[in-house]
Amino acid sequence: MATKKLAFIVRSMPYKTEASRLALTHAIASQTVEIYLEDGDMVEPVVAFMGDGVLNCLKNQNAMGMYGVTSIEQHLKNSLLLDLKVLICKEDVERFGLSESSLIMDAEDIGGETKATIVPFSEIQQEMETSNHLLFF
Amino acid sequence: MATKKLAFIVRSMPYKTEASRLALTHAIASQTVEIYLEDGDMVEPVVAFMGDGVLNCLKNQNAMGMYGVTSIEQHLKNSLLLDLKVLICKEDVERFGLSESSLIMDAEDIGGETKATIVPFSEIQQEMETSNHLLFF
Amino acid sequence: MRLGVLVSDFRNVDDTLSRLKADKLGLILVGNGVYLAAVKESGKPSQVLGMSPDIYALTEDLQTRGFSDADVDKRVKTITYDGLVDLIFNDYEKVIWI
Amino acid sequence: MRLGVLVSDFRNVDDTLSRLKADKLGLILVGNGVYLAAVKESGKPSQVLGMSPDIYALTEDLQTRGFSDADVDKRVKTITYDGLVDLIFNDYEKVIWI
Amino acid sequence: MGKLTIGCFSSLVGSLSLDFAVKLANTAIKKGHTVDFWVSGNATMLSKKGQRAFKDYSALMKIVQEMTATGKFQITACEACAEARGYHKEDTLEGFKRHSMDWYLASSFSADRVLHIGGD
Amino acid sequence: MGKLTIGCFSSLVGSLSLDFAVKLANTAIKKGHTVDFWVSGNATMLSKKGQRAFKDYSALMKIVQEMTATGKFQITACEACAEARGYHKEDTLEGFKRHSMDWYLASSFSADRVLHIGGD
Repeated sequence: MATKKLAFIVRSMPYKTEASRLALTHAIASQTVEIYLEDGDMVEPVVAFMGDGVLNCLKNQNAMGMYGVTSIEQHLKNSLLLDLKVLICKEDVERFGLSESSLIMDAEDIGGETKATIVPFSEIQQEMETSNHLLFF
Repeated sequence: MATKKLAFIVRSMPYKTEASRLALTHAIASQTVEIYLEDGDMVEPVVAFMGDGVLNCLKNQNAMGMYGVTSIEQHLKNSLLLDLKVLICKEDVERFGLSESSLIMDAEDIGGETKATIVPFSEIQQEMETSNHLLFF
Repeated sequence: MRLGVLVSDFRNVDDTLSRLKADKLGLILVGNGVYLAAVKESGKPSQVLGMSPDIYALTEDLQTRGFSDADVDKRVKTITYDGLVDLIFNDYEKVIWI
Repeated sequence: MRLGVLVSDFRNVDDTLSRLKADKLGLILVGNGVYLAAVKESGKPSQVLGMSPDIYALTEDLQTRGFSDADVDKRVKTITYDGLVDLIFNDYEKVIWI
Repeated sequence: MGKLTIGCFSSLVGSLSLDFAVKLANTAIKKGHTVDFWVSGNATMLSKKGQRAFKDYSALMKIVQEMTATGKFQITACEACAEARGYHKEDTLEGFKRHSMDWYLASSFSADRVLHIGGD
Repeated sequence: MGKLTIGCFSSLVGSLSLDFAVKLANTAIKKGHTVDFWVSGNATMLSKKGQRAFKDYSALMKIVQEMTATGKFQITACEACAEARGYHKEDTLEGFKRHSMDWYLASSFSADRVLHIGGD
């Protein structure tokens, strides 16, 4: 019986590479990983956006309407719907002059209860320290 | 009977994307393009390295020995062997503290007679102005 | 030379842009280049926006990334793909993508 | 935490590196990251080289790009793939790639 | 009406640059222009038969085939780039030609505008 | 001796990151470690059968098959990423498994070290 924590740290911008999308889809895969594990073993993901990566969290993305591709917004809401812990770096939010109201903080519209939180980088650093493995995207 | 000049401007670093390699292989393809053109029509390529792209021109690259892949050096020498005009931006060479002796300036070892030249950016700009089309890599 | 530059990235474009000279220089922000039009860093808009009087941003790429016209710097004109095709054929002799 | 960071790029790595804290921080320059060890800009070596006392560069990636040990900043130790595997298993608990 | 030659070197998924190039081509054709489209490097992924249209990924095959049907559009993949990636003649989507790189240069020769989209 | 899980997301050609990952895996195996190797995104290009080994391109198939023969190496491609690109089961190189993304997380669960190589 063990839990291993994996930190998915996103520093890439959206829509330039597949990186931020794959960070979220891989983090969500923690929901089905038990088919490979022994009873009671778990993988606990935490997702954190830092640097230019916080631009993934902007609201009102319409990649589906414009290009027929699921938006990063949709993936982020799916992550919150599945109760993943999502952190957004406060220093970078401030650097870009963004406010909570311009960011994807919840998935209420699809029935989600978990919220994203804007935290100082020091909290992201703490998550990194308590994680077993770190995956930078 | 017409000649169209194409400028292949390389601002990408080597070995991060395929861009600089493809710049050179596409420029070299000017040697065989006449099969598609009418008699007397020609494509005249000019290759110029600027910005971080000048790092493509460093001597002694051993991509073949280390990874089994043709080096950018080899492609550049092939270009000179086929008498392509190759320019390297002087301001960037100076910025990186490089000297002519550290750069691939000729293809003498494979029988080439044409040499690369280090020129101020203003000459690269002039080539761009006299080219029919510009391809940035 | 009338040169249209499609700027497709948010980082690492300033150095190239600052060197290019043209009788008429158009900067057309596409892909992640649209962040240059809509995002400030430490309160400052991108210096790219001061590099030409003719700056455009692609509406479709703005909307993909969550921006509306209201988010765009006043110096930037928004255009659609339709307008972009006209710019390429009518306003510029040569076009590049960086 | 003992953190080994594989630095694979020449640009856009400083911001992330300057924030990471670790009891032991190792910077391992690989891929185009090796340019940080061997190239100066305007006479100055990369500030990344001042970010940790433990900086390594991969010999195979230096040679691929035209550099020998003599080109490498004195603060950087060169290692081969063999040495890299040992670093990963013996010197650091967690490794990341940026 | 003019001729636009687009060269695209970006991979199928991720950057949206290939999506951009296809959408630009389609708009130009609808406005009466003709378009030559060259895919090289990782963009040869576009020429691979049998792509599954998941919502998370770009699905450009249909629009490419519609453009081909107009007679104002040609699309050609770099043969060596495709072969290196294991895409052989029989793996190629209908409507795509395969040639060596000189095809792109020849198309540029007679083009009014060339848009070369580099990148990974 | 430990277990190293490598995840690689870089495309087959160009960045040499996938070459790096394969060379690192091979070195680790030769030193007695075991390696799990996950290819996702554009790195699923590595799993495509029939790649032609030109000198201008990375040719990693042979070394992958040598590693598989040691019994200390497993390599798995992301199934959805591969399908989106038109790489079906019958297109897959021998030795490769195909699974959904949870395989990578399960492998990380029991790994001593995880090296996640992002990038295009």
